[in-house]
Amino acid sequence: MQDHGKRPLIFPKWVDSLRPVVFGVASIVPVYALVLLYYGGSPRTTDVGYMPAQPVPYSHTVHAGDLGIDCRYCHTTVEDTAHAAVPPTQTCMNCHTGIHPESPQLVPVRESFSTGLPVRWVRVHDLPDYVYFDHSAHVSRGVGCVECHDRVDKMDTVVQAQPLSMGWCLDCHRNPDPHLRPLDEVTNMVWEPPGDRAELGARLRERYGIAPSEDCSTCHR
Amino acid sequence: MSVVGTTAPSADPWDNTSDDPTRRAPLVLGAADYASVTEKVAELAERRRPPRAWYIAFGVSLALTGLLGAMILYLFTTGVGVWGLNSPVGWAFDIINFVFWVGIGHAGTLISAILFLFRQSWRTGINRFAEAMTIFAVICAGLFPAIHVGRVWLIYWVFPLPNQMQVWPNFRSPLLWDVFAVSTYFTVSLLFWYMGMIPDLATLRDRATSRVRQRVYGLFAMGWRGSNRHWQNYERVYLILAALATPLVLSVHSVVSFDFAVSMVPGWHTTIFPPYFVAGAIFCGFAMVLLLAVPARQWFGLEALITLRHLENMNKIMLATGMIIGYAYFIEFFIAWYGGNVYEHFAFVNRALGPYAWSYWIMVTCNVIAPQLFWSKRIRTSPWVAWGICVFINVGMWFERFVIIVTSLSRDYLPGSWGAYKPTWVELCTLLGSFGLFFTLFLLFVRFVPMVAMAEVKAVLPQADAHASPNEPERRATGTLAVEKA
Amino acid sequence: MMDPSPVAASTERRALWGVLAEFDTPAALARAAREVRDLGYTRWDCYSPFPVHGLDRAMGLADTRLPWVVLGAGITGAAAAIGMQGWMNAVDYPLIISGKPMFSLPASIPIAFEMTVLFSAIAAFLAMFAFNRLPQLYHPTFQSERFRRVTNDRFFLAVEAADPRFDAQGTETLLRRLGSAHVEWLED
Amino acid sequence: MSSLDPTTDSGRPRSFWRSLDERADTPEFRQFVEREFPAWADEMLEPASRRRFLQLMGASMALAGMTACRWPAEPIVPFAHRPAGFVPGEPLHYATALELAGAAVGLLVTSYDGRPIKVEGNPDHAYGLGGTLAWHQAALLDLYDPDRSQHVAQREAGPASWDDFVAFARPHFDALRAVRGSRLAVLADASSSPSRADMRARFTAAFPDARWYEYEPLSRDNAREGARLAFGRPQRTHVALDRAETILSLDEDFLLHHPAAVRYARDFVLGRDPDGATFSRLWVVETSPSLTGSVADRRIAIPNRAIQAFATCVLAKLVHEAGADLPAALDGLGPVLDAARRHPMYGRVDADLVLDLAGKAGRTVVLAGPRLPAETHALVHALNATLGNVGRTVTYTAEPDPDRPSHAQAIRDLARDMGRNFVDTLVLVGGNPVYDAPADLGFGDLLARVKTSIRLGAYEDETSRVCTWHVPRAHIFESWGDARDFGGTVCLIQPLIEPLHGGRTDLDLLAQLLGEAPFAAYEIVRRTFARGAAEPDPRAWHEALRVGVVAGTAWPEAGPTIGTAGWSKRLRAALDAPAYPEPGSYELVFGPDASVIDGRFANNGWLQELADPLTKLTWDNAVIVAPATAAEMGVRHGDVVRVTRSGTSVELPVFVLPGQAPRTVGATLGYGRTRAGRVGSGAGFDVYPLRVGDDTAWADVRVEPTGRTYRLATTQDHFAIDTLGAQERAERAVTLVREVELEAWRHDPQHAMPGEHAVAPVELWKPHEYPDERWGMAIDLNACTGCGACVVACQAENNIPIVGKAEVARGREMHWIRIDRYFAGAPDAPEIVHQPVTCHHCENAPCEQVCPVGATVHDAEGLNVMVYNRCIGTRYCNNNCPYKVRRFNWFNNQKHQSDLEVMIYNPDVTVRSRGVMEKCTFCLQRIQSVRIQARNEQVRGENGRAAGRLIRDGEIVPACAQACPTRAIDFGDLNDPESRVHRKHASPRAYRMLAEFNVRPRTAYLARVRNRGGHPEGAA
Repeated sequence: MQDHGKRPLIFPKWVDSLRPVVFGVASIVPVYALVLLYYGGSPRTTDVGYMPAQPVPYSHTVHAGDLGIDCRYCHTTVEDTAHAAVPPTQTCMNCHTGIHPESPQLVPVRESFSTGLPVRWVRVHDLPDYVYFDHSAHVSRGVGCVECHDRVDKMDTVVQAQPLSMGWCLDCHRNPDPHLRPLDEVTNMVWEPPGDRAELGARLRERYGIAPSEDCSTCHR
Repeated sequence: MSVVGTTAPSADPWDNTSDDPTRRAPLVLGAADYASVTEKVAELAERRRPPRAWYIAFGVSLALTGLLGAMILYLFTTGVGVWGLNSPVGWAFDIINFVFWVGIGHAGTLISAILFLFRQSWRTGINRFAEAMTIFAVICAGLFPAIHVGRVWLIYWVFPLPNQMQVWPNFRSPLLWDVFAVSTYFTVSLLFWYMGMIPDLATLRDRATSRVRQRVYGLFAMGWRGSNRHWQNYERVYLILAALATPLVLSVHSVVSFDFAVSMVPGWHTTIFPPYFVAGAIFCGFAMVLLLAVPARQWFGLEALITLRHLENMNKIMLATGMIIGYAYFIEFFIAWYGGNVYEHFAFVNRALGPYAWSYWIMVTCNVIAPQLFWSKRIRTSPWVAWGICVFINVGMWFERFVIIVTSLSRDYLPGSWGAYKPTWVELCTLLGSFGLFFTLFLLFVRFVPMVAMAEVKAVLPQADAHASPNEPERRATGTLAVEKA
Repeated sequence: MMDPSPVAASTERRALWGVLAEFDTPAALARAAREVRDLGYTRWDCYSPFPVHGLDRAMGLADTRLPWVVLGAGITGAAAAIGMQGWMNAVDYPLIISGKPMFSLPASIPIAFEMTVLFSAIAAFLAMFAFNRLPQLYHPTFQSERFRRVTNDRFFLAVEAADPRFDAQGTETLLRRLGSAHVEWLED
Repeated sequence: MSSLDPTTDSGRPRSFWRSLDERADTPEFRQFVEREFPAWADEMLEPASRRRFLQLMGASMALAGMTACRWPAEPIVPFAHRPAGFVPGEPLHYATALELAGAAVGLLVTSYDGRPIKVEGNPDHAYGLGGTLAWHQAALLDLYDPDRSQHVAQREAGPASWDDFVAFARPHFDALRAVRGSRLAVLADASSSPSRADMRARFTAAFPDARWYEYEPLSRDNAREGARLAFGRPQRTHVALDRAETILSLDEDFLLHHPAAVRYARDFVLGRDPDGATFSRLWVVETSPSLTGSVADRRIAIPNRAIQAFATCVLAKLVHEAGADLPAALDGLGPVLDAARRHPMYGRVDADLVLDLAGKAGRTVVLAGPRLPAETHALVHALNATLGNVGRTVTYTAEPDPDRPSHAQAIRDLARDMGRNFVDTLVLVGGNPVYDAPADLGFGDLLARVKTSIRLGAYEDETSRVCTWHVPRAHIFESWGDARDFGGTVCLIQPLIEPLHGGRTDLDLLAQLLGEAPFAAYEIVRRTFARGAAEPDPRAWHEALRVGVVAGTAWPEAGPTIGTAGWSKRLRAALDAPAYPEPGSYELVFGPDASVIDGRFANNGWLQELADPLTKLTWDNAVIVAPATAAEMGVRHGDVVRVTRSGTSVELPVFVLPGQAPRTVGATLGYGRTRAGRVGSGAGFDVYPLRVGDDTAWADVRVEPTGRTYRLATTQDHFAIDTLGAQERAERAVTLVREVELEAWRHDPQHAMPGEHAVAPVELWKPHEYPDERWGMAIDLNACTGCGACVVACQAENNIPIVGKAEVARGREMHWIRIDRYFAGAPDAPEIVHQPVTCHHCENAPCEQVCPVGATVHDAEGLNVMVYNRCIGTRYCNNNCPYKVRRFNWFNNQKHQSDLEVMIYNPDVTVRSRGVMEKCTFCLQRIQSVRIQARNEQVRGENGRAAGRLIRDGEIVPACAQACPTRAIDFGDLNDPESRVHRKHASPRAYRMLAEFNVRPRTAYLARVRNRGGHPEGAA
């Protein structure tokens, strides 16, 4: 009989038992990468919670919360212009000439007041330069401060609470009702809707003639 | 297939180009049996050192690829302004090269798919590296649309990916169609190529002596063992892929032509574009295959597998498509005149007589006049002459895209905004570099992968017929894959 | 070397997988296949360097159902493409573009076509492996030295021990009778 | 993932973040970024997806360092004490004025958080009426020019301070005062400022023996002298172009180079309303094609020297053939007119012209340009008198400062004194005599020899270089001052910003020299305003500041009596002079440049890149040659030629332009500066060296080729066009730029329009509705003079970058609005048309469908919006735009800008990054601000806080429309049947360019109306 030489195996038998594992990994990895990209990359992950240190330990909790000072006392221009102007030092000193005149925390403020040099605050809600947001357009349509800035009256240091991403803006522009309130409640931090918010929102939308636009030109120029 | 030239069978044993319908010319020459085919092909991928020519060619190609990289780096860091573009000429070398390479990329799938469906068994000699060529050409092609955009780091916006902006691509844009067409074409070609290669990889695996080669080829062969139950599914899928790839080939270049046809630029807005582009693609695709085949068969001694008949058939196809192109050039002018649209009319007159007339006449000479030489069988069957003509054809086809894009853009509607275009050295180097990339990939391919489909060639050997018996000569030289009809 | 006896194989060796017979020509293989088929064997297979014409019939293989998978994938691709374009451009974020309709079929055809082809092709490719149980890096036949040539110039027929009508000696003699010069036994 | 989210775990990671934040902002880090990703460096600032990507990478601690790569933390810097009525982020407008060519135009300057960012015309100013020219718009750029001199300098000691200067000046001038200011001289630029006049009076009082000279390279002194000849006393001529039926302009470019150009352009167009009662016919007799010549109905091109003879012949023909009777006062002209009969020009005077002038007492106007000699001006006064225009279409006011010597004389006298070493101290207020004084004076060398020379100048230029002291001059928008307009009305000049580099005004300097300092410009202006009173009446003062003009300060109309004494003989003599230069030589005509005028704007990038209205040339000047003349010289477009005048020669490139008179060539001044700054130095060619002696208007020169060629950067016809293209261009021009004949129009407006009546195209689908507003634009080609003010206004408003000559030559200019210029008719007597082209905001915009990422789409009001931050830069949209109005950022055009330069940006408009497409937005930012304002009021109206309202017509004005001196551009809501733009779209003259492609453009053109009359020579 002729020889039936045996041939060394290239791959041992057990290799084939690895197939399920390999297939599993191969199918999961790309999915995982996509998910990682989407969530890891979204402003919800990267921007929310941005809380830079400010030159003055100004506490909204104290002023807006405990003392209940209306937003517009300091951010005077919010109803008429695009910008909700940060108040001049003057505004601080209106009260703080009398209250805590000696407080060491207020040193930068007093300096600014005397020297006339501004206090350099750090912008927290910082939109890209190609985005044009107009406060007056929203505030005078019954969109409350809380909707974007959250409970500032509970913030010792202001923190970005919302992603302020394009998608997030669109969500509201597509369905404004649950974000509307009567004009005189706009700056009210603790306002609770009487009854169903959406239904109230619908009525307010009628009343204020609100038709939010999804046009690019609304925010980008 | 048109039958032209002398029908007298030549005495030369290496000449299988006889057109005598009563005799079936063999597709594999020399005293070929299975083992010799395997030996001939596999040996190329196994030999220690490839011929010196390979090293020189590879060195040059690699250098050019480096040049390409440098140009792209410069482009990315500085801006599209490093090219000679302007308003009105917003596209030039970038899109010219794209269309050029996509065109090249058509012969491969065409040879493997369409000829397969038409049972042209002579494809077996050339389909493997025609397909390889396709893939490498599409890689080069895909490069250009990607780098031509102004903000390349945002190129992924052309894909419909969910994003925090909640915006989507604009599916009305021909450029987006391109994205889908080209990526689909690349994927399918790759699958087709790889699948066709599995049995041959198995061959290399079984012949391999070193452990590494065994393992590597073994992995890629995926445990192929020539089981007939496998062959059954394999052949069916191969048929299906061919059937899918055939319309795909036509669609891809049609879509590419939509980039122009769908626009309203005079000279672009033409209904004739899709068929005309497809014909052009096949034309220059085959030219490129021949460009590669002639040297390859000589350096690697593959005359027995890539025979004169293969070359001649390709030349015939080039002759035919070349005439389709010529017809298209003519009919464009006719329609421009007959259609009575003043802007279109000027666009074409301007092509032939305007500032870029030189490019137009280069195009006509290379694409319409040069292929006419293929009427002569002598030229069809002399490899290096044909090779020279193919060089012309590729040059001509590149200039065809130049003419279409640059002359049309430089003078559109408002004379006040007419312009001119002149390429910068960056563009020239980038074009050169893309050839470098192409040949680098191709040289690696011929070095490590069986460049002829062994299994398929064996199948067209006379002795491959299971019902082989001396008294049925008609069925000689035919295999399961091939039933050649005259 | 001595021809291994089946008894020995069953005891001191691993289980017998089957017998592997080598043929020189496709014709011989086809002939053998017809015989084996007619004898009613079920768990057996032919091996060849290239697809041998008519061997499917010779082996009596049923037609494959693979194309239906591809058809399904193709339809899915087309539907997905149309759906995606319609939803993204006309439903989720409609934008006025060139004054055209938000969704119109003609403009959606190219992408629909491409995705049909893409889905079908990928499905066909994967189905080929699935139906063939590939990749399978180990197979008993790989133990045979001669089997190397199955990817070169030799033709094989293997009958598995698992076949109900399998009988080591009988099958071997059968295969030898059918013209195989080399028959060997392979363990699992 | 959660590790990415700082909200999940507070405390430690946050401090960790902060530290990284700090690291991310260190200069080293930024340098690292610049070095590592030069391409992305700008992306760091222009927040693209980059930061998101890095944040994600933060998932791996290796790259955690980069997770702090937030775009640079932006500080908020509120006022310490916010001025009353100041609202951060809200633009304010201040009235001021800019003086050019000795007369002011009132302006309103927009200031944004204290930064002037935009200039508009002051609607309350009679000589501006809200319109401007390119120079007024561009003056703003000079304010932020980093090349402006930033400190006092002394020639030996180098940089010095104002105090150093004061320390030197006080004793120096006290000493001079002691010697009554002998050997002291002042050379000042022309100024109409009352305060300057007052200071000058005080100066001459304090230094009786001092000499005060005034010099401008381009002055209208010939007109002064002409009036002196005719009336015995300099008079200023005012014309009412809106009331004229025939206008004969003798080499007068009243649409561009005239102190009252803005107003005259407006009047001229008012007088050519095709639907109005009168429609004037403009005859222009000139040598080099001018803007005015380009809109003429009939144009006659003859050498400059022949124009006087021509005018004489006109008068002669009127008297001899048309029966016009010469006023008795002009009998002295009798012999001249008889002689004129035999003059060759007599035949050239077109019969139509005589018909148009004769028998229309008080309904015609004849003007003469500043290049023409005094006699011509006197003759023109005679013509107007003969035609009975005086007091009706032509009026006179007394010229201020009648006794001053002419500018040419002044500089000559000064040079003589300096040559004789009579001047030890020379104060130069503005100007740039070393560059632009008559070349034969060798002013530079003389000045260098003066012991003490004090230069007040905005730049350390050619002149400052050779002065012992240089004092930086405050920019007009940094200055207090005043100026008179062409009619004498005083305009107040108030600063919008503190001098950026501590510059001083001329008033400040003079006050210093007079020892009045620190008493400064502000007080001086108030003192002048008070007219002797101790304090100006506060109400009047504030009103004047608000409005910008001081009411009731216009000069009274004068009724001078004309005479012929002294000049009729000269006129007669002049008739014998040849009308053409002798063979072998050509008449070179010097002219002001449409961009840099006399060189004062040489360092202004906006103006350098603004195409010349006729040649479309940027960044250069050239010698203008008619095609026939070029053939005769054997030179081609772009060839460099040597132009020689009596030994001095200048080499400059040839620009072949139809319309230049035969045997003549033209060249503009103001180029070839050597010390203008980074922008202006080396741009173009200096032709002042050829401008010697007294004849500053023209000179006979020899022109020979050098064999070299030069690359001229034009924004149109970027390359020499072959005959095939030229034919096609001519054929297309008539369909793209439509014209109607006045006769045909008057006869039947409905069918006057040439060209096919477009068939309404079939709609394949239902077009989109635009129920609210449908913004649209109308451009009246009959009103457009092609001056280019809109181009610069748009550039200023929309942060459009300057790309430089090389890029323009490549065809990469960035202007959002361009003015296409086409020639029609014979090359020797061409008709010229101007057509502003900007984005048409097509409703079926071809650009939109081809964008793969939907970066350009329509909004609900049908605006074609370009979303920069979505654009990936495929350039497909521009390829597919039939109007080619899109512009691509080939490079990062902001890369190397200093903090000073970026201050000019309009914060309401995104600054485009590299690699994105941009185009006209119809000034979207202006639309938005108005809309938001209106909607706010509307909503609040419901709460009874303000009256609800909709947007009013004319409330939104794009920058181009606002700047246009002739109101050629209208913008508004096409849905509002009352809106101006809607009415214009409805006019029978309205047509849409390339409408046949059913792109449905929102911009309509109104056909230009031709009023050639008679049988025009060389009409198309």
